[in-house]
Amino acid sequence: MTTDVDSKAVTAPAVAAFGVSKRFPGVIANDDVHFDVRVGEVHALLGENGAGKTTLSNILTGLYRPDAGHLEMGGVRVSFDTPRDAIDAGIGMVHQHFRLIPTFTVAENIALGAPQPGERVRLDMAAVERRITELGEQFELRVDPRARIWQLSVGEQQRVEILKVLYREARILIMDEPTAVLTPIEADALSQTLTSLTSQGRSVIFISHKLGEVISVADRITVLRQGRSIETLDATGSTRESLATVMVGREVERVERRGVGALPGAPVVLSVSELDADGDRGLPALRSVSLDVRGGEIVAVAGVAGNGQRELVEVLAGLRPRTSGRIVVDGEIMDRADARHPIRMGVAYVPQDRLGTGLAPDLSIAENLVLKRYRRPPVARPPFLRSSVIDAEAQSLMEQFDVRAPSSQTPTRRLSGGNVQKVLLAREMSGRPKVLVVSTPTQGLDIGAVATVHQLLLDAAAEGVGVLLVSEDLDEVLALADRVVVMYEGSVTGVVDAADATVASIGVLMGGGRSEEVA
Amino acid sequence: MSIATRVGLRLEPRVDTPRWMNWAVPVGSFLSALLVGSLVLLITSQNPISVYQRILERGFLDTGSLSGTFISATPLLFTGLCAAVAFRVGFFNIGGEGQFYVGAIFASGIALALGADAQSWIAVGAMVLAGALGGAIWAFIPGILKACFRTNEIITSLMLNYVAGIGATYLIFESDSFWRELGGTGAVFPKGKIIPLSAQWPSFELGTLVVPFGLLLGAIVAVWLHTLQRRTRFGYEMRVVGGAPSTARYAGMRPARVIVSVAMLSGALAGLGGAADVGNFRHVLDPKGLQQSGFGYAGIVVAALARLNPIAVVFVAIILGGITNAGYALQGPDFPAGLVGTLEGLILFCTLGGEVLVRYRIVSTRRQAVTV
Amino acid sequence: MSVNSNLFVIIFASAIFYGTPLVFAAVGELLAERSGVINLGVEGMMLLGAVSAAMVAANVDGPAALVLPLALLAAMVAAGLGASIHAFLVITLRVNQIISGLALTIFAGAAGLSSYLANVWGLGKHPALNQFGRMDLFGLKKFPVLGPILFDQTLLTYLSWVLVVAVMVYLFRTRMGLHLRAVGESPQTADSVGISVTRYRYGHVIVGGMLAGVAGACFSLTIVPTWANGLTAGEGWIALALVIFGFWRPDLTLVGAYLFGALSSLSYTLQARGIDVPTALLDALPYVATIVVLVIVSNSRISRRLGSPAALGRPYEREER
Amino acid sequence: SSSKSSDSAKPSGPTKAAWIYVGPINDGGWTQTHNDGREAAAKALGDNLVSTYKENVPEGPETAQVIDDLVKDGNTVIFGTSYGFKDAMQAAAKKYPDVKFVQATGDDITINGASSVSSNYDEYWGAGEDTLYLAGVAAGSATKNNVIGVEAPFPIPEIIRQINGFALGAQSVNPAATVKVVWTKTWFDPAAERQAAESLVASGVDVIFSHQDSPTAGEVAKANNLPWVGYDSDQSAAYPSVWLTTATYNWGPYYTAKINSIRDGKWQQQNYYGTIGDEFTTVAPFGSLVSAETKSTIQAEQAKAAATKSFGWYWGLADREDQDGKVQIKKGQTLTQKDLYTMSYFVKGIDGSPKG
Ligand SMILES: Nc1ncnc2c1ncn2[C@@H]1O[C@H](COP(=O)(O)OP(=O)(O)OP(=O)(O)O)[C@@H](O)[C@H]1O
Ligand SMILES: Nc1ncnc2c1ncn2[C@@H]1O[C@H](COP(=O)(O)OP(=O)(O)OP(=O)(O)O)[C@@H](O)[C@H]1O
Ligand SMILES: [Mg+2]
Ligand SMILES: [Mg+2]
Repeated sequence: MTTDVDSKAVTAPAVAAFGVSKRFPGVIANDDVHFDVRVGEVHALLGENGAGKTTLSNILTGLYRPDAGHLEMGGVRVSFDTPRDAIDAGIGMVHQHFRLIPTFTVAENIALGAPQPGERVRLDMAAVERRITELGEQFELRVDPRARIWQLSVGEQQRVEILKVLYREARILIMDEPTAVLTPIEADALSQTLTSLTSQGRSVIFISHKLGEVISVADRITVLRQGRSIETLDATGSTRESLATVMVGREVERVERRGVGALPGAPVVLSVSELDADGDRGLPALRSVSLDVRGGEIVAVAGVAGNGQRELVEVLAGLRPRTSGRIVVDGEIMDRADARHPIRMGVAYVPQDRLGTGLAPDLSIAENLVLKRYRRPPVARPPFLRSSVIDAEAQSLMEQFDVRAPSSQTPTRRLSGGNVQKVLLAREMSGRPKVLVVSTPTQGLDIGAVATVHQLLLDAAAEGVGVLLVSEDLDEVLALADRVVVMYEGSVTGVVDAADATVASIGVLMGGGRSEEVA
Repeated sequence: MSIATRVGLRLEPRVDTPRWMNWAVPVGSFLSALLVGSLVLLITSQNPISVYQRILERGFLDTGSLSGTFISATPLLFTGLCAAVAFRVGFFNIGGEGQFYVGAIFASGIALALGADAQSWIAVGAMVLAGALGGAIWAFIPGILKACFRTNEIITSLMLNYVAGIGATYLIFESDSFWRELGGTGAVFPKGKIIPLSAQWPSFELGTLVVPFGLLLGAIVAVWLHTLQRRTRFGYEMRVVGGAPSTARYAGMRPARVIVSVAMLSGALAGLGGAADVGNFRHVLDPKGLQQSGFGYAGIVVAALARLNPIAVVFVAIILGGITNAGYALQGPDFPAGLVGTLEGLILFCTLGGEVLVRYRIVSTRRQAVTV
Repeated sequence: MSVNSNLFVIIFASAIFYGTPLVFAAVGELLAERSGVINLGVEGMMLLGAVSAAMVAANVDGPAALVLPLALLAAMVAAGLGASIHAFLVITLRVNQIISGLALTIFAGAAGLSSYLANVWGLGKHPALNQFGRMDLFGLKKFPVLGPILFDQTLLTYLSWVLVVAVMVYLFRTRMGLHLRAVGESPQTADSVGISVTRYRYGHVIVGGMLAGVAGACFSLTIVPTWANGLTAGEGWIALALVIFGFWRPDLTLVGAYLFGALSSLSYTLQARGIDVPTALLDALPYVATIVVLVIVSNSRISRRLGSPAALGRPYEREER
Repeated sequence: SSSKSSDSAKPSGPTKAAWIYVGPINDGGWTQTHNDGREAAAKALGDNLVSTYKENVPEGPETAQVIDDLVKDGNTVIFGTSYGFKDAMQAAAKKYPDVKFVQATGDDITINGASSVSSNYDEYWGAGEDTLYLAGVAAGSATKNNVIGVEAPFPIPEIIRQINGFALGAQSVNPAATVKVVWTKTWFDPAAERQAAESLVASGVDVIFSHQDSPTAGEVAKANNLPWVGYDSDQSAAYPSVWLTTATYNWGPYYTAKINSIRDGKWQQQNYYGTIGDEFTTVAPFGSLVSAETKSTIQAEQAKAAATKSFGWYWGLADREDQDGKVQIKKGQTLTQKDLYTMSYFVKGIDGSPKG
């Protein structure tokens, strides 16, 4: 393998795919994909949900075997039967869903499967830890090698993933949506890391849905659409618009907040005052949180993940007990910690973990659509369920919310991310809620799906529903919200009107600054 | 560098299962089990044809055979339903055995307590309820432990089988309990009191065929269970809780409550089997006989073969009952009893393996492997 | 020695003696479970091991030093074969692990293959000619109190200690052990770093089965010591409970095995001393105690950190979602 | 014993007879000895007998199915060898009047009279307590500290009377001997049987009597170098150094005679209780520990027993008190079979509860 850095253009591509195809039952995930990554470049893969980016990465790392086509590294044809082969060839991947073992330490995770010179049998943890510290210094990726993964923040976990790849001395790093779960600050740090990697002659394959980020980080961009490689472009000279068009194959409407907000005199549909609650580890996670949402208003809760947003929505959904405080929904006091109570009071909730918490993946779309209404007529004629009603409602909801699936009997497990989110929203809206609580509704969705989801939220607000939007994506927050509530370490550090807010001003509050400092 | 074409087989998940596979696969795997069985029989110098013929005759076709098969099938039907309903929600109740015993204890107890003067339908009805209650109570323990403390139900329900067995033995062998017959031959060998005639469950005669009330009851319960699972709110809750517990909580269901209810339902079914055992066949609490039979464990096999479908459990129980019944006809000086169990195990393995075909397609992978 | 200190010694020594097969079986199951595979076929595999060992012991003439290792080997091979059926069904064909394991016990169990083989081989008529007898290791038996407890045991017991230490080292001090734990916690992760999930699972399920075979051999070569139908009398199930009891750690599992060994003879010991306790309660004690301990264990704080391997019971397929 | 003649015709071809076993034929105990008896009968009867068996048959509804099958196969004599088969055997006797049903350890004729069962059904068993009395003599002579340990399955009259017989035998040569009883609560569980024997040894007994099927107690005896008495099977070859003797049953001759009588058209409904006199119950070969003196004592007693042509010559040798000191058997009294079948007390000198 080549290690020459100097002559990027001359040397053969670090890795290249020729006519790679891969089919899964019912879909062609990769269809005759061609692309090449030069030594020392950041090469972005762009495409809608399901375009085949992850599949292609998994082929490059030996997890999947292509049905057709082949790979070359440094101009030499290679074939990976197992991930081992790809690792040995110098390819490493940071997966979209981290491949880390929560109960293991950082060092154990990194040592996993990696050869240790001279130590075939014995596990020399001290040596591993030393090497991790070294690498951390070198690439500015510092983590405590002895910490357990579950104790780390998402950003730290990602550092571990990158260290894992570097520890194996990978020449080619594949990062599948590395920034999807990072805060802006962490995302910045990551792009620093990328720079230091490429400057050492490593190549990076970078997958993201965030077009601006792609343009700023990547050298070249390959766009995938429905499994096919459409085009490879230089990042310089590309714009969001041009990329989006290539990606989707048509112009994508950009959703803009109409800037109306709550109608004057609209009632407060959700009022939270002095709310305290504990987190999973038994420590206080919410401290005296107060906020109001009025009918027709979109209130965003912004903040770096882990500052109490999750606990807040869980308390509102009745999934977490509060230690003190008051919640009033449309004039009615919510006094029981029990998920049924808020549902009955008209609080709809779209959780962040869509398939794990929001849906029963093995049940059909139709059955999932009645998940919150199965107890009462017309869905139920106790003790029976009326399958005719369930199916008829499913048909009309799927039409109304543009859910694309083979039939209403398809298990939700088989749906794409965007359609999963649409099913969830369809169900929550069909309950005619007074309040809609949504948590990171567009995470991992492509621009088309994002637009649809945003439109649905706006539609809900237009119908007079009070929307509480929890998001880490400040652009999204600013585009949709009427007011922004910023949380830091479990407290509200400020409430600002979206019209007056900027990414910078909210950023300060997210870092723990007080609203006085902003003003 | 070398280029080689490797051809292999791979399992690929099915997108849709064609309807015909639902019956073709069980039948197919059963046939392949017979084939594997033939090999084993040939190795052990038996004639497969005559063995299978004998199974068919003695299990199903000869006059009276089916009646005998129904006797073996009845307890298997109940313990099969017990396992099927629990496994569906991921509650691995291995305790059908003990719940069966407790059902038998309760049912015989109530029959004895009501005495000879009770009206027959009251006595039988009371036994059904008592048996179900007994089983439900016994299954409540692993259920509540799992719901409250996340204690592994496989182990707790299994341990309770032993405890129930010891309890039943205590009642008859080691104490002067209410269940024990102390007079007559009871003074010679410990035995239970025979339940009064009025409490003995009827059997219905259709020509030469004798259908025990217990079997009918089991079939009715199976249909009821099917409806419960497919058509009711509770069935819906069971499916959600079984597949996605945190979604269930999110939707306002109470997973712990559902798990405990299903555990008790499952136990009640096994307990009903114990009641049928006493009411229809044994007419007495017989700890030794109960423990020899191992109906609870066999029920798990029935449920597995029926792919946890209550209606299918009825048929599988009858087929397995027939094989068990015919198994006794087969064994003897040149056909060791262990061979019967071995064949049953093989059938089970083949059927389990065959089920893979319902979920996966076998595709051949033909690809060019290039090695550097 | 006074009768009372004698009693103490006897209880502990017998706890170890009767706990030994449980140690083998439970540590074997532990290895399989650490790889993410539950095998409820322990009882069946033990019986396969027991019958094969008894066959060798009954039919091979020669010095004990030759016959006994051969018998152990036969036990391991037979039980290993049984385990590989389970492995094939659950790893390759992805059959439900609970059901497949039960099927294995039915297939190999007291009314199945083990009984058939014993019948064909005509076993069970005489005590094994070659047995693992008690061995005074390095003359340590003379050591007061601990000597007769620890060092008046059979070679199998000493081997079980070696096994426990070896598996401890293997699990927590070697690369393969780390990989094994990773496979049981997250096969996706293990696979992505080039660890062969399938190979680890097959390997450990089969080795686990082999150890169950040794456990069975403990019965037919030491405790009984001949073939008797269903001679393991449900100990295989206890071994399964011990794995949970021991938090999937060999050392704690050994403690559990000895505790169970002690409890199971308590009823006889008290009866023999004329102590009047309702024996039905005593008989139920080991089982009730197992439940109580499991409840305490599963409810305690530690179980969150030392809990079951996260992927336990779940089949793994690379291209499956 | 009561008897009733029946009028079955003499068969021309071979007789088809079947045995139903509760355990496997190689259980090393009860079932195995019955199967040995079956084989002995087959040998003795040659072409006149076609025999079969069913092993591992559960007691309950399954028993009836097995019998149905056997009758279908043309068997005309069926031996049930476990008490738990009795109800099914009696029911089958009513259902199949042309088939003879012969039930081991049955008690209905003894307790309820022959009229309580149909005439093609009868029962057989033997006075094992008598041979155990003789084994008790060996044990009583062997003990040095006068404590003999007994392990036995369940506290039921059959076993209680056998332990009583054993204890009286021991006391007949060693009045100071006491017998300590531990119940194993299992008919067959080798590991548990071994644990029970060990707990007896630990409590200080120096002779073991194991009223269990498996020979694991012999292992304990051997390890501790203590003399032991087994039950139902001769273990002298396996444990020559510690074996004393035991009671065994001669099923073979009984089965042969029974089938012959049926072939000859002389079926007699019997309530057979075999004795030392008709060599149904025998004392197993002695181990090397039994002294010549003890042997001759035993042989003398054996001759005395044979001469009585009945069972239980020893019960009335003295006033027999139970554990509470109540006289249960008066000196000179002879016990009936019914007395024996319902004996539920331990005689004095036994340490342990007859209630479990
Ligand atoms: N293991 C699998 N089994 C079946 N279908 C799969 C599997 N993996 C991917 N697919 C399908 O293949 C297509 C491509 O999926 P892939 O995950 O590669 O898309 P992607 O571009 O990474 O999308 P996203 O942006 O949502 O991550 C999709 O239709 C997906 O549903
Ligand atoms: N060409 C386009 N036409 C219509 N809408 C677009 C277009 N490009 C982007 N958008 C919309 O703009 C919003 C932000 O776009 P995008 O996801 O590309 O953000 P980004 O460039 O990654 O920036 P950030 O990471 O800050 O969100 C999304 O809602 C997306 O749908
Ligand atoms: Mg992807
Ligand atoms: Mg964006």
